[in-house]
Amino acid sequence: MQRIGVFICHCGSNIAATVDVERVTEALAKEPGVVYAVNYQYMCSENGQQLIKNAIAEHRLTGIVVCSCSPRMHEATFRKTAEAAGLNAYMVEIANIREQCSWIHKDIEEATEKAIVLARTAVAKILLDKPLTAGETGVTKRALVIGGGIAGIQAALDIADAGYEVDIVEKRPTIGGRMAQLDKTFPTLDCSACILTPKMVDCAQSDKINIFSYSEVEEVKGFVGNFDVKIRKKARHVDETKCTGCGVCMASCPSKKGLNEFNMNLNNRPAIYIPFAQAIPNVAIIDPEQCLKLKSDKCGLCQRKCGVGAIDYKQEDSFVERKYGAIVVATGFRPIKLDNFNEFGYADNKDVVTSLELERLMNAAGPTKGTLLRPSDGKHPKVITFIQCVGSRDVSGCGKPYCSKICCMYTAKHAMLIREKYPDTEVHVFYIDIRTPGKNYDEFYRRAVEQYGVDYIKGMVGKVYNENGKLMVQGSDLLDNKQIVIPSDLVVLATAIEPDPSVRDIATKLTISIDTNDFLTEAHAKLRPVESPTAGVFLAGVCQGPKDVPETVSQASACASKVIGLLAKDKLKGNPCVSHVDENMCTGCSQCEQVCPYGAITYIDKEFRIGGGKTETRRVASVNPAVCQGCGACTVTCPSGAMDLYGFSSAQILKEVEAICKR
Amino acid sequence: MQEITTTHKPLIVAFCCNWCSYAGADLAGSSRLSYPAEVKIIRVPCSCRVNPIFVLKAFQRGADGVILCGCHPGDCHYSTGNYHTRRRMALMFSMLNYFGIEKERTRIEWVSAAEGAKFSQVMNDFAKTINELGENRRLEDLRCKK
Amino acid sequence: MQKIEELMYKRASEMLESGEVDRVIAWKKGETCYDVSPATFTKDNLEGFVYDAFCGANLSKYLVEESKKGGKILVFLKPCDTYSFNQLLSEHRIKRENVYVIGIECQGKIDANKLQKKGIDGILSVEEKGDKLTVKTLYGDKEIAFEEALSVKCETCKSKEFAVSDETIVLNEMRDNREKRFEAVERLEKMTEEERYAFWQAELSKCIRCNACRNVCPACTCTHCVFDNDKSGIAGKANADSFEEKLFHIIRSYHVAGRCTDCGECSRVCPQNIPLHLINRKYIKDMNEFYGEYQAGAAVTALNPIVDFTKEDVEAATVVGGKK
Amino acid sequence: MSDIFTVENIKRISGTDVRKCMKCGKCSGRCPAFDDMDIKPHQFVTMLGQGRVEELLSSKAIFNCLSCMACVERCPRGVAPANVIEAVRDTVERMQGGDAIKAEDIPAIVDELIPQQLLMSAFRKYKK
Repeated sequence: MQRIGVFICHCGSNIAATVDVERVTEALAKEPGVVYAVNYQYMCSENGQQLIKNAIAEHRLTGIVVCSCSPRMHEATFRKTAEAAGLNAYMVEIANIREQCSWIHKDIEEATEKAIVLARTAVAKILLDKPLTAGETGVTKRALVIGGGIAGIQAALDIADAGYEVDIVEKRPTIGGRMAQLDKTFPTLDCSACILTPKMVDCAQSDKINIFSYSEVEEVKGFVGNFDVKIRKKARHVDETKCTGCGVCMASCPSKKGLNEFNMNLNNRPAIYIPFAQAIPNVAIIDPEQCLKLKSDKCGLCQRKCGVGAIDYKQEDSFVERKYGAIVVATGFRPIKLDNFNEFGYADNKDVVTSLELERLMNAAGPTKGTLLRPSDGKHPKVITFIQCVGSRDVSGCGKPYCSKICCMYTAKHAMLIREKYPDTEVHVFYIDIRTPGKNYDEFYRRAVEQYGVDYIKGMVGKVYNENGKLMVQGSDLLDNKQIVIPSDLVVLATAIEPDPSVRDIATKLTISIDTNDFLTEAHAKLRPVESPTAGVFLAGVCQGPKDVPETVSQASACASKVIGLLAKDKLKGNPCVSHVDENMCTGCSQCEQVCPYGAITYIDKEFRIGGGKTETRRVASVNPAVCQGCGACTVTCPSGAMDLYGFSSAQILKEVEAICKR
Repeated sequence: MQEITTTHKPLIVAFCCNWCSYAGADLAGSSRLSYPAEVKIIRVPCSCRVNPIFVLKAFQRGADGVILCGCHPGDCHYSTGNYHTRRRMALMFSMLNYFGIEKERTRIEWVSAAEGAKFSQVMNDFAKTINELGENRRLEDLRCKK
Repeated sequence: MQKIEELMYKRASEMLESGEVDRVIAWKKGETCYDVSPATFTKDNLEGFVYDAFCGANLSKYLVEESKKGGKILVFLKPCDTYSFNQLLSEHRIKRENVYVIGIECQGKIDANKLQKKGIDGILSVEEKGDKLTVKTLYGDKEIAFEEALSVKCETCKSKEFAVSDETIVLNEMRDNREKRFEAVERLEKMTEEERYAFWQAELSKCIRCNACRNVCPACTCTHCVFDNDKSGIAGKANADSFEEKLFHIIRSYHVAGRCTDCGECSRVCPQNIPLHLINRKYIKDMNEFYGEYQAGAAVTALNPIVDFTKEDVEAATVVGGKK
Repeated sequence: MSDIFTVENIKRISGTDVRKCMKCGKCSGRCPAFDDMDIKPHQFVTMLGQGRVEELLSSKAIFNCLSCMACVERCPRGVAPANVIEAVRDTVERMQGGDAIKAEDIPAIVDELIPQQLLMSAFRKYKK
């Protein structure tokens, strides 16, 4: 039998002026289950709380109802009071008779009656309350970073710096990501490699960081603090532990037709290669599509030349299984495909290039060794036209509806660099709007115009066509209200960026959500921008939304601090108001699994006794209380009512409804 | 049967999600924005915790109107809860109306924690509507009206 | 149909004989020709195996219990039954590998009550001849348009395609009449609230709470139904008040919403002839209109609209109204 | 002024939402008849948005537009400048009198494949 105490607060005159607290006390004392009812000036005060504690002891109360202000205000206070008096913290219910009663009603009669109903409702609920204990789980003190671009590198370095182990999983043969492909970075024009490669080296040298290059996440199980991840190490046909990165194999390889992905396919590389000079790990890899040995069992030159015997043609994919406490997703981006934009002639003209291709064309380690030569004939372009917003801000279905954010700045950078290096070059930029918020960003763009004489034209290009070897760029000059044609030697498209397509698969494996543009959704757009809705999974870089290098680094460091905060805990205390399943009623239909936003529900085959000494194996739902956040979506989805929520059980809510409706 | 006279006092059950609408109701209170006392609030963690059974139960026990309040779509504390609510209740309310239950007796409103004024206005408006409709006779359980 | 029955019998006995399957779920003759019931047959006993115009029962639900017993089962499914089968698969209620499905021709099934209402009594047997139905009775042969004898669930037919099958036995093109599917629901929607209330009040007051609709429904496969569970707060064995008639049917239909394939078994078995399918069909119509066309059971992997959502979903106020 | 000359009517005929325009000028950048037009395609959209119907109705450009639909095809925002021009042209034509070709004369196959706006434009140009 429950023994309930009811404590009615005057809140000075806040409640007592409109609610006849004496009448409420009298009425509640008569409620079934209530053994004690009292009113007091300020229940939340030291004396008030002592009054509650004494009453709990004296009347052997099993639960307390406090009629006071909103539970959002003092529920936590009274839970602590109850706990201090030896009650379970969850044997406390609050009747909100201030915000939702005394403050909004003027008539004493009306307010008093309502206060009695609200108090009765709370009593009805508490009679079905059960003591709850928040579950505790341990934390694996290791983090996983998915993606080895600047976001992943920064997050890993920061986490390692705090003393925790970090694994980076990178699907390409080297870490470095998109930033490694850039020539210079705005707004300071630092050489990208000069600032990135030291960080890459730091990763390689840190005894806390472990890099799984050319690897992918195969499977993720578990939950915050306790993720079980299976990593697929793809066969690179080179033993990572033996290869010294000397490059002899590359020189000896007779197959040289592979497209150099690092240089945006602008030149070729051998079938065995190291992506670029500063690659981490500095280990060769064999492209099975190009390797003569792997394709037709002929050749085998590299194996013979390799001094350390690192080449292994028979190598197969292998798997590593590790435990992690937290996961950072930093899968990055790629430029969109331009198939829907025939008007810019990208497919038909070699001299129409994307901005990322231009980065390689201008880079000293690129296909032209840093001299700006156009791809078609290797000549210096004299007139270069940039087109901005190619595929960005496009709601027609051809491109992306969002602004890619980085294009205005990198186009200004490209224009500036070209004018500086080749002052005889004419540079035009077609723009719709110039968007340069950020420290020193607008100044940077203005420098391109004022100091370097870049010709910015307000308007969009309608088409690019080839006429006698010249690329004719036809577009609007809206300020002049003219249609103009600029005969150009090179056309650069500021191509929209999109999340790397691998993000879809990762999102599914981690049960985190993606928006209509495939960007990962943060837990709260304003207040939890680096957390995913799934506890223990964090987001860094462009996988969450378009951003430039400094922003990416900030977000990565923010992620790292969140991860460190999590890994620093020995135990994670959960919210005890979570879902639970009555296995006898569960039919295993999977509907609850489909509505759960956290992936907290899984299915297990379990044996049940069915009488007569027999058993049967049934598929039943199983809730992970460490992952469940207690929204209750599953409870309504479940047709048999097998799912219920602690603290807000169906029976309790039905009792509340009955109490409210009792006339 | 004895005709129930005009002394009938209407009753409205409001299910409010803890994170937005319940906080909105608190704000209405601290801003002293009144609404009729016949509105009684039940706190639920999320609007998606509200089972259609609860709605029917309220009517059975004598409620004259039931209103669900949740975070605005897109703002759900649990990210997707209110999207489920929106579907479930659109179908449920449509079904109740198909059974001939007055469509004005059920309502969903999205009220944020900052919209105290909206909360009060919604409740005033809903209470007015229910008052005009009068007693719920189509989903009543006479045993509960003794 | 005679021919189809022969082919079905042949396949059933072949597969039992060869040991490919251990049991067969099909229809069995009763005392009268229209008293056909679902039954499990084994190798030694195929007596009473029948397939004719009275075989309306949807056999897919029987697999839930039958497949627990182990062994492989052959089941005969009419096109509309295959959707229920698929839906049960997606809910993990049946193990696909334990079942061999033969899809069989269906020209619509008939209702003996309808014949009797037309004054045709003492029915001995029926024979389908195209659009006509010849009924042999104690009082001589009677002929009637096939359509007039159609059971309520077959008056509108959602599909003549097999959503799933391992093989099919189909000899003739199957008649299709899916256009009229939502006509009756629309008629109700066009009524005023008062009229609709009166309609359902009259229909549901007939409900004797026999639970036949629930027990036959392939979507109602809960181990313990909420209406039998005292803890649910809505348990009840009888309709003590007219409220409970509505509660039962509103909640039952809500619980199968998105999973109901519109097989019409509920209305077929209702001893009080309540048009229960019109409740389920309202949900289907609403879901189609609000969230796009969806047929439960058409694909095993599809997400049922009631567990799915989009950020742009319509508001209840827009589709139901109610705000003044 | 009667109803058919209102901004709303022209918007309705064009079936395009001029507020979606982000003023990039791609339509005019692509237009093959640009040089002959006194009011340019992008201006049609902007001016309609501003309600400057008088100027549009008296423009000569409505008869220079070839209805090649390039602007419609390339607009990144799903705005249809050619439809706006056609709507203005249509309004002007309605002020002047009846058509010589009847809608019934169009073969069914043409009706299916060709954009409605283009058909309408052909009515204007090849009548008389």
